[in-house]
Amino acid sequence: MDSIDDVANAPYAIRHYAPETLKDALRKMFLIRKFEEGAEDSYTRGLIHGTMHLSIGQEASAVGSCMALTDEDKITSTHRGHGHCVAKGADLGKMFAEFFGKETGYCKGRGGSMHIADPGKGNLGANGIVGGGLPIAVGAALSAKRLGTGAVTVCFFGDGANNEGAFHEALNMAAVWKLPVVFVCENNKYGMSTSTERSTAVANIADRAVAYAMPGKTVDGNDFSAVAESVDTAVARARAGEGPSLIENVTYRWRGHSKSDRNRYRTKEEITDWMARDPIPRMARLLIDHHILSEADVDAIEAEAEATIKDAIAFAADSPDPTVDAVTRDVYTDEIAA
Amino acid sequence: MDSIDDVANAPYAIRHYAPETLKDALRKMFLIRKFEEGAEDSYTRGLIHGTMHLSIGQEASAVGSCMALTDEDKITSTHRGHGHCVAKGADLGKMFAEFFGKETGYCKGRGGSMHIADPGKGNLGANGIVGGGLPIAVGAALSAKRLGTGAVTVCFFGDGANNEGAFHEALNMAAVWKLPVVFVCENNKYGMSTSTERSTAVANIADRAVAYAMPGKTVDGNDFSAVAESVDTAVARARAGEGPSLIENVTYRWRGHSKSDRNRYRTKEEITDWMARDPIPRMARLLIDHHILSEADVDAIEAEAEATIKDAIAFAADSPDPTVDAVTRDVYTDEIAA
Amino acid sequence: MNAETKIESRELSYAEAIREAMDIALSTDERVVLMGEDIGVYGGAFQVTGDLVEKYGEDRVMDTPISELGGAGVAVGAAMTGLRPIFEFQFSDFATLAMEQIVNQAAKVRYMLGGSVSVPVVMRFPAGSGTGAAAQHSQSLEAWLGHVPGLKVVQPSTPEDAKGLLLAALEDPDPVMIFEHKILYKMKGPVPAGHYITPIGKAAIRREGKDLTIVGTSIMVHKAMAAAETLAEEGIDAEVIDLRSVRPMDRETVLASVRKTGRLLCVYEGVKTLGVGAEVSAMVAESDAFDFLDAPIVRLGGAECPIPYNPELEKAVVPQVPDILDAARKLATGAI
Amino acid sequence: MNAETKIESRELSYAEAIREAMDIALSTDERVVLMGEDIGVYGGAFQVTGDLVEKYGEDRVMDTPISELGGAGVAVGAAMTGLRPIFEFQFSDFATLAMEQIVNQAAKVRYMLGGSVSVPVVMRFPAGSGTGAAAQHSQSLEAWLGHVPGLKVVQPSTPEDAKGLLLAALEDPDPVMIFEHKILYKMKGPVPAGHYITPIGKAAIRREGKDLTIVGTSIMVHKAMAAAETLAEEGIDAEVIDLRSVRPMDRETVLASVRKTGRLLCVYEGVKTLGVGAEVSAMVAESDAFDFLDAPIVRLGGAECPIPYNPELEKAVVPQVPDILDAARKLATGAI
Ligand SMILES: Cc1ncc(C[n+]2csc(CCOP(=O)(O)OP(=O)(O)O)c2C)c(N)n1
Ligand SMILES: Cc1ncc(C[n+]2csc(CCOP(=O)(O)OP(=O)(O)O)c2C)c(N)n1
Ligand SMILES: [Mg+2]
Ligand SMILES: [Mg+2]
Repeated sequence: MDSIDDVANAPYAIRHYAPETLKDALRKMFLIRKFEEGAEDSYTRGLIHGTMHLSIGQEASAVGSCMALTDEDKITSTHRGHGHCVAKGADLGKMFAEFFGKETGYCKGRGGSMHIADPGKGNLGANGIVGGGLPIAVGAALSAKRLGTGAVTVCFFGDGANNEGAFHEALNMAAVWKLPVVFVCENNKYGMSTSTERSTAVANIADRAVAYAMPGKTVDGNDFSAVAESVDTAVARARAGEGPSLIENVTYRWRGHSKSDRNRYRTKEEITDWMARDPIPRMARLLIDHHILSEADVDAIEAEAEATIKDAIAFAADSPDPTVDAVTRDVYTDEIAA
Repeated sequence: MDSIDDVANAPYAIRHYAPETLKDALRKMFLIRKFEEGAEDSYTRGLIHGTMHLSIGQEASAVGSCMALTDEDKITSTHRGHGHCVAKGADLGKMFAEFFGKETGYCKGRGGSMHIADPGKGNLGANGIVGGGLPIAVGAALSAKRLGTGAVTVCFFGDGANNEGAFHEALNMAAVWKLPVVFVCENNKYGMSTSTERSTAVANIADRAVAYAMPGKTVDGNDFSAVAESVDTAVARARAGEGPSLIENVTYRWRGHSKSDRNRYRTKEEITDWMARDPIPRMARLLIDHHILSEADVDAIEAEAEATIKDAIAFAADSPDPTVDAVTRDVYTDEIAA
Repeated sequence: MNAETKIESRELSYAEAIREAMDIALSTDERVVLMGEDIGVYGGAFQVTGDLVEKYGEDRVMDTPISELGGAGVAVGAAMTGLRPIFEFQFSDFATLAMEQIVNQAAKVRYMLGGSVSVPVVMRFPAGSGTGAAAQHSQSLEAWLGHVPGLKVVQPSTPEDAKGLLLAALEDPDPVMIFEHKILYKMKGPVPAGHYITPIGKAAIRREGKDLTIVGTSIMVHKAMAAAETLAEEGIDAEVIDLRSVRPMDRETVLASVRKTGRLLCVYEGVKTLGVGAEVSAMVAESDAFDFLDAPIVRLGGAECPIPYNPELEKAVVPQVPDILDAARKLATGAI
Repeated sequence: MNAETKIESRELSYAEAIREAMDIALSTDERVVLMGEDIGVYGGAFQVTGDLVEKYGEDRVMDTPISELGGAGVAVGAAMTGLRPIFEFQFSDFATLAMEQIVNQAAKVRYMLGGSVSVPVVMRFPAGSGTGAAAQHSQSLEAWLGHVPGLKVVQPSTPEDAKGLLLAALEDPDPVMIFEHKILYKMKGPVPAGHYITPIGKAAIRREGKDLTIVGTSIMVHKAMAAAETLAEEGIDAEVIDLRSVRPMDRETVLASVRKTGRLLCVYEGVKTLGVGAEVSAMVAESDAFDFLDAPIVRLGGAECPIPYNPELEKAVVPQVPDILDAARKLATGAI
């Protein structure tokens, strides 16, 4: 029997998702890639102020980790958060508008890349503080448990964040209180320039799950299906009231940490190696091999993503700047004289 | 062959220490007990202001953990630090004087019970902040390594402290940099009223050593010999440049957390049970059984400890108060007009 | 303290008043949870939560592990998603561990997100010296949080306000930080029964006077009142203002008083330099009330040193009634 | 800036001047180590450490894990036991994670221990807005640390001072906190070669004048100087003081100037309420210089909001030259 057509032995993603769902996942991966490329290009063209952290190469982790989530479920994200935001269903125009500092952006131009959030879709926000989202995710899970909403929180963070005290405190509390949260560590090997070997005392970050008596799993983070399988399992566990898990998606960022990166801490070979493990063609190949999409379908999805991003950028570029007079608006819910 | 006289099978302490050393260890254990009782009594008599945290019941952990240390080696201690201080060779008069807020005290009356330190003997100080000493201990170990002093640091902390972010960050850095530090967790089952079961996601705190790829060991903290064996091994490892270890001394505090404790979180039986496992008679028995001391010797050591404490209290009581005029002295090394 | 406007009023301690506020909140709003170290069966380090856990259970009165950063962050996340947490720091000094979540998250989330989320978290900080607990357990750090836009920061000085400000904080959609003075926990005073609110951002005139204005915060209000009694006997008529709210600060009440008296003394326990009184002084000095000033603005704040252990030293480093008397006399008689 | 007293002086950027100070320290004192996130091969987030790791190796220029509390605490412990660490926060905002070790330990250890130990640690805080990094990467928190006895807190505004204050900090036996402004890193200015010291606790008069005193901190000194040029053309002669040191604060220099000019404007980037200018104002208002004041004391500080992302908003929330001009004109002409 042709193993590709042996559904029982097919990868998890093929067995578990409807074709439309898989197609949408691929679409989101393309959207992330194109978003990041569009951001980079806009930066080069001087349309973006400040800094940005691109997640090119990490698309499978973002999208795969959100497969089991509805709009009621929450995520907390990081400084490298565009992918998570797209995966959780954000509007690309509002994302770009925020990036461009516009009034029409998700944060009305007040937050920028590091603070894009979409509470309506359950995205509690990127975070400029490494590890800042971890306790917040636990808080969201506490709300879900107390209010009985059934919602699960997926908490994204990087390998670097796993050495923050906040990681330890958050995982411990989540475990003690058996809260519905899934900790997803995107281990892209470096926190800025510092490799996990030079900063983290364990071989796999998932090994630290032992310290919180929760399941821990290290996953090929560029394999959409593997990510989805692990996180889905953890989400199901959380939803069933069995408590938190720690999933480590091993992946790689193709670009520098941010625009100030001279890339002195890793070799060209390492980067090229990882680029060869691009999660997007891999996902496309999976869907083609399993007759879910044709090559032409994939090309069409990519082209459509490209067009969406183009439109989003145009929307953002054409949007008005916030008015300076209102700069202290939204500090408080009810305006006060401070 | 009488197993008691079979030196090869004798407990570690008997095999490894000279009789005088063992006698001194027992003496220190008695001194700690009498110090704490004297402190309690002084408190009741209104001689002590503020709060205090007594370590009655934990004497084997304090003394056993310092056996391999010289005055060059450092310790960092906690709010429950009298025992560590005595174990590291402090002057009892100066300790009581500090407790009484006197100018002759270790801190000239500025620190009190929670800040007693004796840098000359390598005691970097008690600490009012739970977990506060952990990074400091790592810093002391870093100094030793960089300056090549060969010194080791023993870092005491409680079970409660192991849930602070500082614990995680400190152990990780010590491991990554292979520093000469031994983390000694005194697990007395409760952080204030909160049991480890209700606050700590793992069964044994030493299990968390896995998260830092360092040796971890859970020890009967009321067994002097077991404590000494484990910590001595860890100290030797540290001194040999092989990096940190985590030792968990399981013990119990007989008294309430502090004077404000209504003792509602544990049963009378539990307390009585643990009192039956008193580390001091156990140590005395060990030395008697191995013909190192006679019963009379033990009584004499106890009586001597009692006398020492009496003298120390008298010294403290007779000492002058600090002068109020000099209250801002010692904020800075060189006096400045702030 | 307008007790006459309230239906019923009993004598309660400051701690009891706070507990009553939490009790009301827990019983009327399911979203309210208490979080903190040893606030359950232990009743809190200062017995403020007392036996509430017996009434509401461990799910509503939650003992946290000793994890201030994480605990505060959990409260922030919970507040963003539907709960109304009241987070107790065991001592305000331990807020040093949680400044990240308080300042970078709680205070800024709403603004950074363009107003799409509010963070209705209440945090309680037992503060101040006088317990013999020395430098790491006696600080008054309200000035730090008063410096942070996005937060509201209050310092109740009476049982009535302790209850009313906590209930106000719970109705506030934004993060409110309450600095409680440990030495006040046992102080008794009239407290209206039932639900009422002490508005955040309003100072209270505790005593009217015409010769000088004393602005006090927290426990210093009581010391200022005691001093004012003595001053009155000496023919000096002091107006005593209880600042109550550090952020927002009640500019109008303070300025109106200074316009009337022409003399200002600020008394606060926090370290003098960059303490709350610095802002009170600067606020007046830049206002139109400046023109009414007949003398320099005097500040009595904490000494420029950590809080020492020895009880005499401990007293010496924060303003006491004789210090206030001394400063007020000089100020009123033109000796400054 | 008394360059004439120095043997040799080159143009260096503020970042280069700091690096040179660290280079001198590393080469002359074995006890000196640099610690921080990505200060090694990356050269620091703002390229301040640059290539020092190549010269001194990873044992002296240590990349820490992303662990601000622990890292700062390691520096404190190392300083207590013989090293002279210079700890770099990647952004001053992350000090919120390390306040425990800075405030409860570094600042208080010496006092709590009755003087038996000193803590000669230096910490560097890249601070301020202007980089488009928004609310969690743009704060000016020097007022917090200025409120803490036991610390010394400085804000160099020039390359010369950036070097001189760092070298002074290294010779200081106590903890010194240096707030560097990110936007100044690329600013060039004359820097004497070799070892010299800029004394901690001394303000600098950057421009003498008789009509009003402008006390500025950090980058605001440059904006004040620019404003003073324009004012001079209009016949208003401003004295510009660079405060340099928040703790201890140079009372005498400020008071002497106010006694001369009778008018005071404080300009600082931190949030206005309870920012450094509050202390400057209060210090003057309680001094004998009060009697010399001809007008209210004006403060220009950061707006009461987090730093926004959009560049126009970002500029709007901190004082700019036109704001200074406007305030100075009103103050000098009696319109305030
Ligand atoms: C508390 C804190 N420390 C340091 C930084 C600066 N910083 C931003 S991202 C980053 C690296 C984070 O590494 P990791 O968590 O692995 O995420 P990645 O960038 O690799 O996605 C650092 C050090 C920060 N933003 N917050
Ligand atoms: C950061 C901090 N949080 C809370 C406290 C209050 N506190 C003092 S001791 C203590 C319990 C500590 O438990 P553990 O570490 O197990 O030590 P033990 O008292 O049992 O010896 C607590 C909560 C503190 N001093 N510091
Ligand atoms: Mg990473
Ligand atoms: Mg304990």
